[in-house]
Amino acid sequence: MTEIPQPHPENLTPIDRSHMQVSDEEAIEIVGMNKWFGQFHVLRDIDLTVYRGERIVICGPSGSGKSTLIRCINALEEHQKGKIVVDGTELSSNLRNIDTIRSEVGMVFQHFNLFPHLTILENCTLAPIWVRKTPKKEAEETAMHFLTKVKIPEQAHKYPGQLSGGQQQRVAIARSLCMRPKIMLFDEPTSALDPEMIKEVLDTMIELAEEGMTMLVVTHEMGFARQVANRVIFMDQGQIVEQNEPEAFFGNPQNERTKLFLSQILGH
Amino acid sequence: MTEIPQPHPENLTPIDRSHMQVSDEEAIEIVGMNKWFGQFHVLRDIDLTVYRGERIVICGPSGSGKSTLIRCINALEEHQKGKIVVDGTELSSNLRNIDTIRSEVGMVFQHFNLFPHLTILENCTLAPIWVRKTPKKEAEETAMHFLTKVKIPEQAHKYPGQLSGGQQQRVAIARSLCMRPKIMLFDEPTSALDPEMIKEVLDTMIELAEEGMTMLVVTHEMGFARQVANRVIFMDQGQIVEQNEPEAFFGNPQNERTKLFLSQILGH
Amino acid sequence: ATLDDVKARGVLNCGVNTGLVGFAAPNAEGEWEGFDVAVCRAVAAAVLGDPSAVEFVSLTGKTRFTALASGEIDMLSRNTTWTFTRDVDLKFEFTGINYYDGQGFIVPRELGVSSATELDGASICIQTGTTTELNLADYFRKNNMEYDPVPIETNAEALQLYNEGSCDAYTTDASGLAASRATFENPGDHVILPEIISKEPLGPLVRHGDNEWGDVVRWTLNALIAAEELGITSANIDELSQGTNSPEINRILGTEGNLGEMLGLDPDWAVRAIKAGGNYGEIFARHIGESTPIGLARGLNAQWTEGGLMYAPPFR
Amino acid sequence: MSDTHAQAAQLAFVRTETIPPAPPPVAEAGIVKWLRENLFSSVGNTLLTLVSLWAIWWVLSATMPWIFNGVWNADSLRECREILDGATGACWAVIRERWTQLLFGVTYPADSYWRPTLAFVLLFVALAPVLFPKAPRNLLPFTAIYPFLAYFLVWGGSVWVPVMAAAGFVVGYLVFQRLVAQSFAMGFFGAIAAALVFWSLSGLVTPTLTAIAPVTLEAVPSRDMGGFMLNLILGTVCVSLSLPIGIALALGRQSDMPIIKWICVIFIEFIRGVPLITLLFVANVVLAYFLPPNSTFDLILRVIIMITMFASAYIAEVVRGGLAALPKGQYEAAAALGLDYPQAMRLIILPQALKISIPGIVNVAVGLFKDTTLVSVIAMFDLVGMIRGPILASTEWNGVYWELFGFAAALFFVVCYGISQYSQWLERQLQTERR
Amino acid sequence: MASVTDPEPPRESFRLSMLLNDTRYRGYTFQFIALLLLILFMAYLGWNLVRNLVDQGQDISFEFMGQPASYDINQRLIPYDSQDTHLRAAFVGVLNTLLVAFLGCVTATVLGVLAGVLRLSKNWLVAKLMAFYVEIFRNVPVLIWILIIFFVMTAALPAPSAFRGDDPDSSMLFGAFAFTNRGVYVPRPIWEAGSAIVVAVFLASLVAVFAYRRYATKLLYDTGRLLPMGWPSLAILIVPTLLAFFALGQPISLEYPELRGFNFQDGIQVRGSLIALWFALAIYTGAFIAENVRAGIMSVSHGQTEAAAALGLRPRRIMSLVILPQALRVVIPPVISQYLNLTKNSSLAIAVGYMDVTGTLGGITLNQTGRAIESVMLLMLFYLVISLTISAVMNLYNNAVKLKER
Ligand SMILES: Nc1ncnc2c1ncn2[C@@H]1O[C@H](COP(=O)(O)OP(=O)(O)OP(=O)(O)O)[C@@H](O)[C@H]1O
Ligand SMILES: Nc1ncnc2c1ncn2[C@@H]1O[C@H](COP(=O)(O)OP(=O)(O)OP(=O)(O)O)[C@@H](O)[C@H]1O
Ligand SMILES: [Mg+2]
Ligand SMILES: [Mg+2]
Repeated sequence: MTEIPQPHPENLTPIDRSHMQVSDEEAIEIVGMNKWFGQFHVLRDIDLTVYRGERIVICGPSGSGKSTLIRCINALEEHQKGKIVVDGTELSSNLRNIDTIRSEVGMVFQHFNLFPHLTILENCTLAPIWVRKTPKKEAEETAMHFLTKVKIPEQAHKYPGQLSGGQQQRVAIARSLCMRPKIMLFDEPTSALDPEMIKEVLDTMIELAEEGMTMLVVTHEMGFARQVANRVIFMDQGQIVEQNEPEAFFGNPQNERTKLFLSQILGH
Repeated sequence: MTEIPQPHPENLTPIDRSHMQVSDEEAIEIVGMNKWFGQFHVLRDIDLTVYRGERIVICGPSGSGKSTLIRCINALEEHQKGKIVVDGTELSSNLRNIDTIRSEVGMVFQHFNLFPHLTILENCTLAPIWVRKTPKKEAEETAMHFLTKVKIPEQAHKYPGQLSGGQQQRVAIARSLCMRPKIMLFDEPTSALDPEMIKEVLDTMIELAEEGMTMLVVTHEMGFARQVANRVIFMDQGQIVEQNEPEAFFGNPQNERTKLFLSQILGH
Repeated sequence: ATLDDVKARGVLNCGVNTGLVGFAAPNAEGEWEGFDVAVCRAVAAAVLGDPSAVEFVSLTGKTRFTALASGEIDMLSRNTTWTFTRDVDLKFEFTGINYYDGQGFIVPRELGVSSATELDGASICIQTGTTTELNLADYFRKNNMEYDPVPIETNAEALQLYNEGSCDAYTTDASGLAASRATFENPGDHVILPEIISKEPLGPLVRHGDNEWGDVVRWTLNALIAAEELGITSANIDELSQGTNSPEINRILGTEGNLGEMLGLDPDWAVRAIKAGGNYGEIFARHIGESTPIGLARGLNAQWTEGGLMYAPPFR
Repeated sequence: MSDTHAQAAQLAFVRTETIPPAPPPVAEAGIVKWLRENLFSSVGNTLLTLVSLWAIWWVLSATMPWIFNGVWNADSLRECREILDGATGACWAVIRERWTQLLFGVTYPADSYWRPTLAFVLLFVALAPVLFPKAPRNLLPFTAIYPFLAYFLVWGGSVWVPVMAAAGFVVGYLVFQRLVAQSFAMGFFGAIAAALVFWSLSGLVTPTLTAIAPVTLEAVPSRDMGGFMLNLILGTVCVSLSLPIGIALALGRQSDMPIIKWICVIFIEFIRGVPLITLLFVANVVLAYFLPPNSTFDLILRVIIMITMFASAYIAEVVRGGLAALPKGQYEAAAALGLDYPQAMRLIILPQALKISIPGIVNVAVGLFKDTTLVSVIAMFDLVGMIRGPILASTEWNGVYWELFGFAAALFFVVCYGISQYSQWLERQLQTERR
Repeated sequence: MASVTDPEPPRESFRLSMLLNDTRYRGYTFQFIALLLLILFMAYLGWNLVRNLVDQGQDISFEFMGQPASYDINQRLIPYDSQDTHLRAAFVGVLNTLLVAFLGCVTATVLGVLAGVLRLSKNWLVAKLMAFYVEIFRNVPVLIWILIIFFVMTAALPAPSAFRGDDPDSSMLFGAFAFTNRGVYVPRPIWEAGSAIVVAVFLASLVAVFAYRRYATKLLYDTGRLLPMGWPSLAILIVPTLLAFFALGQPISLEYPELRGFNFQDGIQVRGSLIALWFALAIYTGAFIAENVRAGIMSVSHGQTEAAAALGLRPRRIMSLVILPQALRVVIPPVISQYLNLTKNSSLAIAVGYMDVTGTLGGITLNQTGRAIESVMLLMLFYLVISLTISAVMNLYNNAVKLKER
């Protein structure tokens, strides 16, 4: 039971790490951050600095606060104590700051959350037009560019309901990219997908990583973590329990809880 | 693509095969069975003999008739042609025969189908009390016995809605066992579960297998099949296309469709 | 002031019954006609010069007073009984009486009842929301009799119940009884009992406190009554309004004196009012008189000179 | 273990050729089978069938001769009875004679009947793009114009009044477009202010315009609306007015600002807690006290105000259901993309929530449409009021109940059943879409 | 997981500019504006009211409620005559409202459940017939139904005079029930000495039925033996009461209605207006309840039936142990709001002259006193109290039966 099985990255597309350089500018800085849901202490004293260009994978058992952490970063949840600085802007309850941060940070959800009443193209141009005030024409060109990038330009005029899960998730990624964010957050982007479709989404994310995007990814896809991440963070009970680079993390986890978790997740 | 990846059973609890002997008494005998839904021919000329103590895994693409096959066995669906004999009783539209067969055969569904308005304990004692006319006290003892076996005795007084999916599925297994069936049917028992919970349910099923229960399991968990089954059946378009013992089935599938299916299912 | 409002608007808003044949009901063409309606038209003719410049607002017993109080209508001409509380407490001003009525009963002849005192224990249909309900309660209480009131919303439905035998008697103002009997299949099968159990002086009313407008309505009605007394009819009015040797006629018709000016109207006001539908007697005869299906005798409503109570104050 | 292998190996099996699908075995087919399965499958069922057959026969035998033996040509009930001469039969003549009154009331000018009729027909054209997802989109501008057109047709008067009213909306919209970029609140209130200014100014020019280009229809005051037309007017006007109010109330009730939430909750629960008839009493006898002295709101307007309040409370509840049915992820995705609250509501949440709510809204509309008959209780001459008032009070037709109420019931049934069938169709449509 | 002793989240100091920009304070700004607008609007209405009242020389006062009503009410559940106050008249009306609402709800439930279940019947004809009933009644205004039923009754049933004479046109059913167009006259029970015992026995056997059923269940639980339920229950309910009744010399007798004077006397009169209102409301609301019942039964997923069947339960037991308990949770809340609708619709009593609270307080009292604001206010208050009570009950029920979730 203590011997940890290894993730198998071999099935993912081989990766070119040449662009994936980490600068020493800080993209996100979290200091002593705490969050409560009512009386329930979800996040405890989180300290985390993400540098530009980093690809961070966050894992941990269900309920450990992974989602809450990344949702705090773009103010979908409010934190109560500590400091979060995103791209130089400190997150406070000031609306202006929140707006600034949200337009720098893209987010991809587990359940895609595409807008079902809009076409794929409209999904992608909505925010650029209304938030960035981009002219429609330009917004559509950008959208087509990113849709091409995620390999579904031909679906632009369909509705989300007509696409498969994997395609929908790729649209969701494209939609975020259309806002030209500096940082991308992913909250279990593949866990609502059928096994056949996971790969196409991971491939898209890998491509993104190769281009040097700063990424925070909550995922249980350990193959992906191993291949792409330059840091893996393990959370449990609202705390960052262990962080390390993937080789070390998978090869030689330090914490008991990490070991237990890895053995379960890489199990069946 | 033609090289078939292998299922990895190593993560499942190691198994003691000592009890798992197959006798040569017939538990189920299906001969030339056919079934139609309206004009649609779902099951075509099914011939299958299951011996007491056998663990059979049925797999196949979606819509191939797996569910329908096992639902025919306990008369949840009526077949129109051919013969099904369960534990010596032939399935006919005679109500008494149906009753006899249903009390010999337990069934576990994909979506648990626990009764949400009853506690776990009441779920387990309902049928023994009203069908088997077991005194309540005795029924509760039996129920606690099986709940202990599936490792959730402490949840006995909660309601299904308060349990996790894995726990609910284990309750569903316990509920079936409380009727002391001779044969258990499983229809994709783990496919509605989150990854972390699959293992706990599979472990329960393995334990059952070790005790020598006759089991028919529709599942895509190939690790489980490899470890537990003594026969794997592949269905497609309402027919049994291939059956073999797991080693041979996975190692050297004969039929093209089987190969294709296995490569997809064991993919990423 | 209401008078100015009406002139400015060019239309008189007049509240009438929702449908009581002879008094106020739309005919098959959808035009309102009837005894109460004629008063409205006379006022409209006097003030606006056009008897058809009236917007009729049909009102139930319940809504009539609020409609008047709130200014939705300028005057109410809807067989409304002049009572102390309505005048004093509800703050309205009755501007005269155009019909002296009293509450009576109608019963089928086959019942063999000839007096209201024999109605002990009867079911009595009654249109709810009127003073009749109170009179009925008082009458039976006074005579120590039991009865079973069957209240119903509209006159038509009350009659239906009465005709089907759901009640033994129907009570309402005697004028209404006569009007209703006229619509029966066999009017002769029904008797109106001799007892009149209440005084029901009916007349138009306006809001309290606007005396100028009250005067206009009051004297328009009086002009109609006086016209009958003085023999002014729609037939001879054109001729008479050239001038006569009767000073009072001249004063009414505006050829002498300045009564119209005092009212805030022009001298011809009464001429137009009378031309609109004739004098009081003509109006009565056309809508509810003996030659109509309703067939009411003048009775109390005859001129004082003929033994009735119609007595217009002098125009001077 | 070895024996397991041995046995399984024995059973090893590969199918090389596929069995083609075959038709199902022929059970006894046709009508006999259907009858047996659906009507006479057991003793109890047979009994039920027989009882039902008897009930159907009983009802039909009582009504059919009456209906089909009816008299169509007569001038009064008496004449009907003479013609029938003791036989059972309806006196349909009343419907023939009072047909226009039943539909348009007593006082609507007869030579203008085509106007409300045309407005009614156009209503379907206007509603089509809203109600049928597949209807041509380019009808939408017509939908926007329709309210003004319908007003002009039904009420008449100078065409410039509705034109100016519409222009006010256009001005408001243009201002909104201009200002919304800065902030929604600014756009919203700016638009309202602009429209108000425009309307007050247009009040001055309308008479001039009318004098220059006198495009007018005979003006008909609201008081002259009656009959089934009044029911339809009240129904459509109140439902359409109550939609925006209902949506605002629903959003207010969902809000996390306690005061706003409680204002909405109290309003909604108060309105839903009292019968419509008491609200009509309010319109009838109380509302006047709360309006500035001497303001003469006519009754139909007061009734529209109260019914609109009534309907908006119910619609608010329906829309709230629609809002609640949206997954939280939609709100979050909108927020994560940087949309602010008004944008998220307008672009993402409401379009979806309203779509889900359409069947519910249609149900409210049907209920409300039926409830418009209640205005007869406060002496308005809607269809029921016409019957109970002028027609039954008339000498000729006093006593014709069945025919008139039967006619009214049939009219309402056709409309309401039609609408509810539509709503069910839509619900099915939405269900398949969601899948 | 998290210990409760963790420090509370800290607070930050307040700056004025936060009123518009800060997510935490923006809300207060909006609410303040909303409240201000509301207060202004209310003040405007109030000011108009005051001015109107002053202009018309009126006031608001509830004194009139203490004055004699001076009208009669034909159906009184408590003693009342025309000298009693308006308040008492209103109260008579309230009781009449509650009476018709109660009768209506009971009947509507019976009709609705029957129609709802039958609509799911496998019998095609019955299912179609019930669908027909539901559609016809749902889609025509209840006011029209009330009027139709009322006029049907007055037109179709004989007047009491038809019962008169040696060879009457109509006669009473069993000599005990008279169906007339004034209503239905039924015998009135007369309670003599000893009747209390019979009633007591009856109540006791009611309790006994429940006891028996409990015992039967317990026996099943203890020993696995299942006693029959239906016939024994019925027997326990009826037999002791009958025995007591005859043993005590028939202490309860019936007073039959009898035609004397203009009307039937004695007995109990169920007025035509009550019957019309009652049936119209019941049939109309029943159609809605039928839909709720149908939806409730269909809401229980097919998987539940299958799971129960797979456990070997028979169809009847599946219905009573698995489907019904779950369907009821779904059915009862909408049915309760149908009750609420029925109660509110009972205010249409006025159309047939049934003297409910809308007919007394909101009708004659309002008319005779002209106190519109006060009367309508009291009327609304009454209905509001009723509906708040019903919703409170519904919430209690919902909370009680809510399925336990995580
Ligand atoms: N809105 C909320 N209100 C109260 N508690 C919440 C809320 N959202 C999450 N929680 C609780 O906070 C804890 C952390 O939740 P979170 O969703 O961040 O976990 P997670 O690590 O993402 O889990 P998973 O892998 O299941 O997504 C959980 O115990 C959850 O129940
Ligand atoms: N009640 C039914 N009526 C008509 N067709 C049905 C019914 N149930 C199943 N079918 C059809 O029968 C075929 C076989 O269904 P079945 O559920 O047995 O497939 P399966 O192999 O279990 O698929 P899955 O892996 O998706 O569960 C499918 O095409 C399905 O659409
Ligand atoms: Mg999460
Ligand atoms: Mg299946």
